[in-house]
Amino acid sequence: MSDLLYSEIEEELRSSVRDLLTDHCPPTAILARCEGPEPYDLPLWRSLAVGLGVAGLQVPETLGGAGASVREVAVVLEELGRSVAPVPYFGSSVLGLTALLACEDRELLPAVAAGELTATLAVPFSTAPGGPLPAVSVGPGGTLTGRITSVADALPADVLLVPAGGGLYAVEAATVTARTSLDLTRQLADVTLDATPARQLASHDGPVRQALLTGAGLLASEQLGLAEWCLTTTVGYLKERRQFGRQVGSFQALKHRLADLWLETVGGRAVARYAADALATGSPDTAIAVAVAQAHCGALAVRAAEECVQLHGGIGMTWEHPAHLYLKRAKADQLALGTPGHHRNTLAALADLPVPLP
Amino acid sequence: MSDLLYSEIEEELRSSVRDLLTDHCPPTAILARCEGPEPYDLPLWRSLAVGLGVAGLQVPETLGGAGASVREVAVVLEELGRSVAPVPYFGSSVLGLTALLACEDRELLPAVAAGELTATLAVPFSTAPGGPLPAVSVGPGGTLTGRITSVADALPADVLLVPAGGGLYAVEAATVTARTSLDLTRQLADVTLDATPARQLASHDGPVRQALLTGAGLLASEQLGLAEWCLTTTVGYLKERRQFGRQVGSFQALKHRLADLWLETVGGRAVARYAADALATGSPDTAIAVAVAQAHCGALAVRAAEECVQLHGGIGMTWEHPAHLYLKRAKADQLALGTPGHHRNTLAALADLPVPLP
Amino acid sequence: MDVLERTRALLAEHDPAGTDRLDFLRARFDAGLAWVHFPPGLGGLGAPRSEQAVVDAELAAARAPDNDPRRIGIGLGMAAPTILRYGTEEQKQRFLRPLWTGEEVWCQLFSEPGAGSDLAALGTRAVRDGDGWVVDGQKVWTSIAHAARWAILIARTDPDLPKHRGISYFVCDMTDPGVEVRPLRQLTGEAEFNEVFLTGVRIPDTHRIGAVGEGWQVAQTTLNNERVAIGGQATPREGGLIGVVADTWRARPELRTHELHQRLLKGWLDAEVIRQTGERLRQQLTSGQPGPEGAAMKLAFARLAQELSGLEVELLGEEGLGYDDWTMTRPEVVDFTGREAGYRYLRAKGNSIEGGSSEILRNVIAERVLGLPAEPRTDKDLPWKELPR
Amino acid sequence: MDVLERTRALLAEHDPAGTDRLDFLRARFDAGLAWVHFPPGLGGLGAPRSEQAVVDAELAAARAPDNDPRRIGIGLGMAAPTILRYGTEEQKQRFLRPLWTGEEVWCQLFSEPGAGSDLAALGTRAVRDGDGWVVDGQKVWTSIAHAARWAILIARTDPDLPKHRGISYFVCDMTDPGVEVRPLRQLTGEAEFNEVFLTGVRIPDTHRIGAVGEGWQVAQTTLNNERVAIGGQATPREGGLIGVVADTWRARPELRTHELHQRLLKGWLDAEVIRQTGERLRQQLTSGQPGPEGAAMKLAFARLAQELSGLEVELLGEEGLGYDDWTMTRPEVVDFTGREAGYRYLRAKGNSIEGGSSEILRNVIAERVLGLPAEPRTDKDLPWKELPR
Repeated sequence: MSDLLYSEIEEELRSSVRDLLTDHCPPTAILARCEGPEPYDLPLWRSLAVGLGVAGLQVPETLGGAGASVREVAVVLEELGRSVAPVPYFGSSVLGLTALLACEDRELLPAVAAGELTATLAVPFSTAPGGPLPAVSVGPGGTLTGRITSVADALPADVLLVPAGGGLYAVEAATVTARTSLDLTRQLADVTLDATPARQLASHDGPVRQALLTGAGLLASEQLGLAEWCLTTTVGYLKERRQFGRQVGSFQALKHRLADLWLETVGGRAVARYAADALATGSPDTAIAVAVAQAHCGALAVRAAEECVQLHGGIGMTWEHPAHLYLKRAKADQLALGTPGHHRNTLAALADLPVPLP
Repeated sequence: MSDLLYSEIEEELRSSVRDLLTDHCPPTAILARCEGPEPYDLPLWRSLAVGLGVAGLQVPETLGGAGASVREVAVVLEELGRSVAPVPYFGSSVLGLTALLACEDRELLPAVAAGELTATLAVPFSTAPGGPLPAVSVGPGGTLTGRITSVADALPADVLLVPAGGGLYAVEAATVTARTSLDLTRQLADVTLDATPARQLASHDGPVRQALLTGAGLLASEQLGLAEWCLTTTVGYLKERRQFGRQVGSFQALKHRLADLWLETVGGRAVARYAADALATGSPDTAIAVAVAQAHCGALAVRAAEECVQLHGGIGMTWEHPAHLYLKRAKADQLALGTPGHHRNTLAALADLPVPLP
Repeated sequence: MDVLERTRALLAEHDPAGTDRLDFLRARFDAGLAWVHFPPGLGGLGAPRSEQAVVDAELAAARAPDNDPRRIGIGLGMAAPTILRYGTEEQKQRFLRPLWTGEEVWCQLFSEPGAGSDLAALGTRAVRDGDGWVVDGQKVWTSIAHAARWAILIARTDPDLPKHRGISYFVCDMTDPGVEVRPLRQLTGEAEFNEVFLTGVRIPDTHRIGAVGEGWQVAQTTLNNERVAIGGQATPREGGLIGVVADTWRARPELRTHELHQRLLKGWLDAEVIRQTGERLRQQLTSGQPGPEGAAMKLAFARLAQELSGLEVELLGEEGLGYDDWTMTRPEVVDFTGREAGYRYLRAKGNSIEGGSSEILRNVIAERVLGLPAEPRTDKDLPWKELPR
Repeated sequence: MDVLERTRALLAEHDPAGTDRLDFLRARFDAGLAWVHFPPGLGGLGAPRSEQAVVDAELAAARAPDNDPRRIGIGLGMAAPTILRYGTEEQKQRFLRPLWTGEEVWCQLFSEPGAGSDLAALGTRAVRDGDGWVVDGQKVWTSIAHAARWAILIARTDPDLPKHRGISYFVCDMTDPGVEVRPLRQLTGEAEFNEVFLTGVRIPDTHRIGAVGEGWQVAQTTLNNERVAIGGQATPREGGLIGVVADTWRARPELRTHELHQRLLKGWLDAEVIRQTGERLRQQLTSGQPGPEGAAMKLAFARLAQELSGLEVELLGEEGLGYDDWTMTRPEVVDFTGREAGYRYLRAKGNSIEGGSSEILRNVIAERVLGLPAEPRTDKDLPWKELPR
């Protein structure tokens, strides 16, 4: 079986990412930013991508990256989930780079891997790995026309990777319009292409499919980090808060719920690690690993965030308390790249559990 | 909306049935009987059917019954569920009489309504109201040939009501073989017909379908009574049992679980009453009422019995403690006349919630 | 004359088409047709509660104006039954008529930042001062405070007594200069609730409800009625959230999957079980004093609302990723169906916190209904001022 | 010489085909290949626990006999680690070898009718008598007692101390005439467990494990190992109950419905999550001393087993109404897969009770892993004899 633990290098990477986020991304700053004109924290993104150099962890050094693997990407995602940081890492370093690495065209790769250019994959964020792609037509001279809704991390992107005509194209000059989003920390946008100039990167859908599968698998690590923040924060609050002359955390009904949540979180850590390792090693078990991880962690993050709000009582319902940022991210992540129900259903074919006949 | 309460007459009926069962059907007696040669308590059945006169509550007085309705039958079933009494009331007075009342042929009705003759419907107990019926062929001279497995209350029955050739037949001389059953208090049997003489009661499947629908709806009342026994017994035990220097029932995690179970039980009472009333009045909402009641109460009884075993700890796992009789009855009832899943699925058509296209 | 005849007489004397809304409502109150189970002279006839439906149906058919009950829900559902049970004759005469007509809106000053589930731990002080009281403290989770004329208030009048015994119950004038109302924004973006700061607020002793030190007992009536008000209305089949989700399901075949279908069927079933349970509860309620069953209904309702609203967002897929509007507003009523799925999802989270959290309600059921023993308590007999905080 | 070389040497000296089973097992023990992480001289080599897999694979390939580990699970999983940690050198030398070879079967005398979850409340007395102890009391839920040579036993040696401090830990000779074993029939029909009545049983002081009064601490090692033994084995994908249910699903298309399909997919998912969680736990366990994660695995396993066995009965429909056999037998091991669905359904109910109930395990996780405060306790410091019962 694969290595489900964290290496020393991975733990060091986690520390430096966590330190940066702790210092530069407190919940108050996120709240202050999310309704303003700049919902993304681009200085933070620069510090992370260029300063810490995590933009292209999984890209070979020869192509301008760090020569690690998506196991390390997953560690970064855990920390980003823990802080719900408004940076376009998922769009650029996960979806974007996975697609670019699967294209023969290497022109954009070094700049995106170095964090100098921010990319994203132009599909609705709800697109499942095997799901339908938006209808974008390829016109004369390779220009693109069409509309792609609810794209994650498109607002701060320098380049959009657009699936069209069965292939993949790079677009730099699309019209990108913000959409009011449930998730305040990863705001979606609509992309409009109207005979927009584009450059073909691949003539088949392999890169898109690979990006969606990798995205679904690694999103589990973000969801895990988010769930852990919710659990830790709730446990901390319940140790502090007193009602009926006792710490609220001494009430057995709450203790049992948190024990169950912890158990789910422990499971989440195992399956998120297994999926990251499968993706990193190209394991033949990757499709099952991704489905299992996303089905479990998609539900885990929502449950953890819902328990966090509930067990904080009234204070957890307020705008000032960060719990809602996690709830919104968790619920949006549950829809992203296929719902838990979708991923469970893919197990029907992958694990030979046939669908009933009509 | 229909009357969901109990009338004074219904409460009096409940008292007399409960008194009889308390006196003559303690758990020790059921346990002693269930592995012996007489798994049914026929003297008790006689006291109940003839002595108390509840065999034909819903049968008009002109036809030898008590002139009440299935609302009163439901009250008897609640008490029988509460005591898991090994009597063939469900087979004879619910399935049997419902079928007979729907036949034009009235010959058997008075004797069954009076408790002088015990009947049952010869279908597998797992048959859902709209489900397939066993293949029994009608031969020359109206004899029947076929095999019907897992029939409830066939062991003590004097007459079997056998669906065959699209109609319904009365059979007195079938071969009935006991089957080792999960439910120790309502043991099933296989019925073998080999050119067996039979008398036609109806030439269409109306009576069978009516019996199955009524059975499914009224079984909810048995399940309700069973769930209430489990809840009450568990609460009583947890008030007595001490661990860690406290009554175990003062532990909040258990209190919350029992509060949730109580809430489900309160719901069970409402839906079981609604179904009984709909069946009694021939309401146009009957199909939905039955599906809702059986979907809810089938799951309720199992959950209540499972919690009863769990919260009794080790003692609940022993053969000597009656909890297992309730667990086995509850699980068997869950399969009887359509599972909760089956009944929920019927709501797709009844409530216009269409099934997804393949 | 039965209630139907009285209603027809009211309509004959005050044609709704030609009568001012407020005049009509006052006339209805004076005719005893406001809440027929209230005593004569206080808007009622001492009739069974069930006869209200006859009045309401007849008036609705005649297109008579109503008192906008959702806006004045706290007055109708909580303040009124409490005043009726514990108020003096003068208090009943003074408060109930304008409360019912909606001329005077009521709000509730109970919860505090440090006293939520453990409401009896509250620290807002009311100090005797001549023929009245001076109140200082902070309240929270107060809906419609910014539009309210009066508040029901509980405050600590004796910190030397154990916490349940040193509380008294008052009517507080929200126009007093010491009352400051600040909007409290929620995770939905709205500020449906307020924080209320009380600084030297003067309350005449004639505005005390019940005896000094008996406020906790009086508040139980308010809280039991709150739970019934929330969970106890009659609803038709598919009333409420399930209707919204079922309609989306019917209208949008492209969204359907078997996984969602199974959850929808379960949600529909649960909604129907709760509906029938509520109906049975109403048939059982012959007296006006609701018991712990109200708590059960609220608990079931909160769970269902959260289940269904979560399902709805998932059903919508890409649309579920959006949100209609984060702008901060101060709505006077909660509008579950007038907004989009994301709002419902977030707002439903409050259902298991506000008006008694689901955890507290489970305690109530376990102890009051099932008779299970209370947990060991150390805070019940200590003087309030000595409690650990 | 590494463990593989040692294993090959063992096989070279003792050809499994031509060696008596017991002689082979003794030779394996003496070669340090029984449990390689045990110390040399006690069946081990002081090697990392992970190297055991190398030995086992090599021996299995050579068709060497094993020690029937399921039958002697209590000895291997609970008694042995406890003796290793707390036993004297003489005790280790006396007990471990025949324990491992299976020559001497062990059972566990811990639970009592009045001390289940609250094991520390146990009332079985051990009274000092010369160079030994005399034990009187009743134990329950003892598997394989009727075949056992030895038992690990906890008994109260000082009723004047608080309950956790007056307990000592012994090895009890099951052939002592004061030991009476009675079968205890379970809801499955089987008597897999026993009640054990102890009447004037003499135990030499040399059979005490750990200091007098430290029995509770010693028992923690036993119990933590019990939980790991239950939840900690490596399983292949679809190992265990899910494989049985999935095979039925594949073989019986006529039983399939969408409702059952959704539950099956969820069960398959959960089984795979637990499998990967167990694998990660094993990768983390570098020392031999398991922590509370074992509790977590047992909790998850019990829930899954109950979910899947309930589903299996429903999936089978009419067949689920039957039962294979109610005859009372006294099996030495639990055979989940060798019997029918109804048996699995009933037997799985015990998974959340035996060896630490799921409720106790949740307390353990909440307090020891999450650091949540303990509930108020009144029984911890009182002398045992003064506790309310």
